[in-house]
Amino acid sequence: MSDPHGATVSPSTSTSPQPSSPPGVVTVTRPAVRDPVNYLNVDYSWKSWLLTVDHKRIGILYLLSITFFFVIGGAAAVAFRLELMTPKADLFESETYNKLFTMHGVVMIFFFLIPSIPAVLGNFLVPLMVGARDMAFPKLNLASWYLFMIGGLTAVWTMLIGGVDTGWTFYTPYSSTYSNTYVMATAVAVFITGFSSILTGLNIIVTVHKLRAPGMHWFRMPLFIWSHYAASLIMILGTPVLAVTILLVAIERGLGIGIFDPKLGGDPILFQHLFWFYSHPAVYIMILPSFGVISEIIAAFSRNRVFGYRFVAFASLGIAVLGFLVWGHHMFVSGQSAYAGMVFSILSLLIAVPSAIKVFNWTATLYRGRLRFDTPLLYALGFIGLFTIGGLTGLFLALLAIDVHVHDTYFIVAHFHYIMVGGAVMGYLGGLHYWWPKMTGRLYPEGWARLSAILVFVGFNLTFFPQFVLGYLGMPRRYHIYPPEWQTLNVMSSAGASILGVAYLFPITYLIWSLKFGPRASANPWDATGLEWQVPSPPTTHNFAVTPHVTEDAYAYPDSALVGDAH
Amino acid sequence: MSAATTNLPAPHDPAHPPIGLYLRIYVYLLVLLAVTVGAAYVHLGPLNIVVALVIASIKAWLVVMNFMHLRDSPRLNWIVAAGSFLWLVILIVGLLMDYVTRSPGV
Amino acid sequence: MPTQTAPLSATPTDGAESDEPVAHHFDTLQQQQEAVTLGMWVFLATEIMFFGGAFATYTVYRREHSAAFHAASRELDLVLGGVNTLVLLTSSLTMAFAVAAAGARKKGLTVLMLAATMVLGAAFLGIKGVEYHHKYEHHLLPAFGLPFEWHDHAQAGGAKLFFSLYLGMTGLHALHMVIGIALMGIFAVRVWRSVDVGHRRQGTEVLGLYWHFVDVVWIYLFPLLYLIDRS
Amino acid sequence: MDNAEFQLFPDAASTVASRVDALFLFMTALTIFFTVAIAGAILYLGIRYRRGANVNRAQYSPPLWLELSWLLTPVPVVIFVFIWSSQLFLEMQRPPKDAMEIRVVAKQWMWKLQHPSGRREIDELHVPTGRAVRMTMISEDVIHSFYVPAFRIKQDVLPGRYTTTWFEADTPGTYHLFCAEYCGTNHSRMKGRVVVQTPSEYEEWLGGGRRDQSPVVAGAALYEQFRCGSCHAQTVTPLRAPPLEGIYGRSVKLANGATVTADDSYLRESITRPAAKVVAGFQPIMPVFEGQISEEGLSDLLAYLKSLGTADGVTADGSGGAAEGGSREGAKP
Repeated sequence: MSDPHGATVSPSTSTSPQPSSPPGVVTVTRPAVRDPVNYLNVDYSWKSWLLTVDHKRIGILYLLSITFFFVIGGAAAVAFRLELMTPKADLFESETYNKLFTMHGVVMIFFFLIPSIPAVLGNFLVPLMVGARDMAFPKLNLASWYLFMIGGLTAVWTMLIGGVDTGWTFYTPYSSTYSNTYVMATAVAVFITGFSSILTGLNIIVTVHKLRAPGMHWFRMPLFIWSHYAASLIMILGTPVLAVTILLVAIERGLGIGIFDPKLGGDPILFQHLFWFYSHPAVYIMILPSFGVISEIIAAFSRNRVFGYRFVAFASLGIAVLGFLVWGHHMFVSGQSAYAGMVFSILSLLIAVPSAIKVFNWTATLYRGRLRFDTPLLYALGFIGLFTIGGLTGLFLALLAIDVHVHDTYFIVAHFHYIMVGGAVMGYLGGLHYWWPKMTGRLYPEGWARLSAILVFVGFNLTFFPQFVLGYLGMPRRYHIYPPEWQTLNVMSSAGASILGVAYLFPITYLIWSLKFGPRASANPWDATGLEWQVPSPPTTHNFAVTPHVTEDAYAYPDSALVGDAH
Repeated sequence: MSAATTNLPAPHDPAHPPIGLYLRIYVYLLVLLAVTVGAAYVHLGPLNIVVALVIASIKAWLVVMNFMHLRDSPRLNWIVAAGSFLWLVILIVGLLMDYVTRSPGV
Repeated sequence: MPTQTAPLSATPTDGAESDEPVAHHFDTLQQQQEAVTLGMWVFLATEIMFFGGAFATYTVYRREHSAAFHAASRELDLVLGGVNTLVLLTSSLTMAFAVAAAGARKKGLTVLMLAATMVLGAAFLGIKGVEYHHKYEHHLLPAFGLPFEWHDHAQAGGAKLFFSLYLGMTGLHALHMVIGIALMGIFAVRVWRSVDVGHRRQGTEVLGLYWHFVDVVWIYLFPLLYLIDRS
Repeated sequence: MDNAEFQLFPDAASTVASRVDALFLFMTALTIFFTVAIAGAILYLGIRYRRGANVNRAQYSPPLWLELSWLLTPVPVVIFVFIWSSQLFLEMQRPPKDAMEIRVVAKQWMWKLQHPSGRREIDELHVPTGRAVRMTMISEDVIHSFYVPAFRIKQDVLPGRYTTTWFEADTPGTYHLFCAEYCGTNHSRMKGRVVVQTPSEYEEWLGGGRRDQSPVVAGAALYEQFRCGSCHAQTVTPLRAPPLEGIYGRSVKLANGATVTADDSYLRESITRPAAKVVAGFQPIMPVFEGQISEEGLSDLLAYLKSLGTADGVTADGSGGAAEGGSREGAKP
């Protein structure tokens, strides 16, 4: 499958060169001249990158951009974890501390986690996996990256000129009236990025519906596709509500139009409702794609069909739909009606059902498998453990009586980091390692990668487990001055964060190293199933020289012990 | 190459656009506009809003079905249209669930 | 169902620019048309949720401040609002004609109908501007720190919320109209220059979907804002 | 808790604390059970089915009952804990009728508290053991949140609307009071102490210190100052405004046909924005007091209104009962 013909057409024609470009774009890879033509070496010009409509190149652009934002958000975290080592305000003043955690939240959520898997791995892999030559709307795809960059750079710019201190939740009336920081500019940044997310979701949905290869019917699709489809539903149905809410805050602040202003009889809780209508499902935008990655990895490294394929597939859709019905569990002590709270409580608890299905099925997929403990599997198994803890502690928060005590404490901080970092980021790193040979044509150094996977797991737990204890003790979030009896636990957490920080630097280093020195990857280094492994590594610009014909279910490993499905 | 594209009705025949239908729909819309304005002058109490929304929904239905050709569209487009409307209902019902049950003492 | 195909000879990027109707990554024209139409409907779903956030806000506040909303609604100019509804409905008709004309490969008629739609859209915006100006003169424009005066001092808060929502919702709607008119202008030129207007049918159809959607939003906005209580 | 010793579990000083802890510990046990089970299964399967191990890998088709059992197992568990937690929550939401009322005004970045006797405190709250205490809270600016970890209670404090929470302390001591909702620059300095005392110590404390005017007296003075009585009195003919005797806690029929209970938030709104919910049979002629009376002043006025009798006919002494919507018709002439 290394047929290079047909991929020789440059995606760009003759337009004037772009004046500027993000740093580091051309450092991606420079394969030797003798390489067969692929999507990376087909054209080295700046223009060919900045005007590309190739979904794989756009995925790479996203990869570089979100790594940049991850480093920024991570630096903020390192800074405030240092501050939190002592119970007093010694390293930073309160203004600075508040801006740091806001920056961490805004950057990590809107500019790293939400685009992470869908925009990098999803962009790269969805067309490959369904057997298409590109996303349904290649130009919109590129536009989405530009919107993302405009939003992201606006956010970075606001941080450079003074920052914003509202927290990533922008609660009114603090954000609309009282804060003296750059709320407007940040709101605009988030608003713009929202449209980038909408366009990505739209593209994935239409691609899955209309561009599947012949024979690729719904129950032959890899679970990666199912979970991206579910996440895309949330992106298109939830994100617009965030956009209009942020817009209302912005016009309230900027134009003096009162929407949530309590002085007019407006209701600040209404803002919270609208905000969480998006922002709770947004958690599933982060975690659902990760579910998809984990399904792929576990199947490939146990050489088994995924246990209960249909249940896992429908669980993704179930989570996406249920996720829209539970936003009020962020507001149990907000002054929301107690009866509404009870409805939101039981609906939130029910999310345990599809989540449990996934965890049980992944674990069962190991049964009678042929397990190879390479780095992606290490990340995937770590994911299952951390997601289990994160999910079960979510039940605590869905229970009204416990949530009254732990709401807005470090307990909730620990919980959502178990989901977002222990879940989404572990999945992202696992997926990045798994598909790295496909994306770059190079193999990463396995020993270093395993070491860093273990370090991430250990560092993560050391950072966030003490926060569960702190939270139940009652330490409120967004506090940097705290009672001295909680110092030990905070120091433990900061120590863990330093391990985690170093562990994250490892992959950044050796993955870049591998671009030049890593061994060449074959088309299918893991001997995995899936259309993406049937094209060369890296693929050619148009993916498939001949449209593939799909005749088998996903994960049809010839020696799979698990057969059939529970239907 | 999609598995889902077969056996769908072709969009309305482009060679013979239903001009007459469009004009008829247009007249209906104008009549409904007059009706909704008129209804606003009748005191119906809380029913005013219901009447206004029903008329607006009929108008929207006429536009969506005929001008936007949903009538001749694949079922998937129906699902998208209905689904987005359903999601809006979820948002509004969820919000009202809080507001109508807010009461003192609890 | 199409099977083995490899239309890689097509220019990769230029499906819309050139008169070659099928982009490189689609196999058939029908597939492309379905994908584009579906894409537009999905986009409109996001638009429904976008306006939906504002409609939800409206619902809650109308319930909480019903007396003020009733009184404030009467201050809106029903004649201008009604005429504007008429104008917008008419523009939807001309838009439908434009789609029909493109389908029948009548270039002149397509451009004419697009132009008529644009003129009607501009008329709508003009009338809207007049309304905004009236509100400004009557100190009912609660923005930019302008003075806001409400005859019933006791209901000033609720009335201000109503006019804030009025301004916000009609403003968002007007913004969508401006975008629609701009897109239509660009598109009309393309139609005019195209060799075979049939290749623009798809584009006209999608543009029409957007325009009709904007019309549907107004169909709801009009009674909710202007017709709360006229009895 | 004044020392800097290492802590693993929080102090418990209210009647609900141990009950919340019981639910928490049950959930913790559940979490440990499932986490250990999953981790154990992964370890066992991982070792047993490692590549190269010589084990049975015959084909296996997952039976449907297995999937269904995974689907259904969590359901009874979540329903059980839901019922447990919701019962407890509703109790935590409903203050007993005889609760003593403490009024709280939060602002950036301090807590202002007032006892029924009138004694005021800032960032410090003294309460007796063995007596239910209801907090009626409002904010002057942004959203704050009243949080006492040792009591396991938390409630957001909103601008423009009263929220309430309650507790009954049972262990004397000094405990943390935090603002839990991010409220701006000095959020992490918006904290204080809750001092739980025995009833006799509390009485002694209440008697000492500076004498503040009781809220009822202060409210009566404001009532005079703003000449509320010139309309709101039964002696005025024709009746221009609803008489306020016994208004507190009553059901009030509104001009638009709806019915509301005259609780703190409704009465406050009717002072600041009178036209929002006009009582049936009256014209919206009352002037707006938005911004003219401080939150403390409004609080005093409400205490005074409450002293004019409640729906239950009990004259409240500042420790008035919970607002129970009575069945009597509103203040119609």
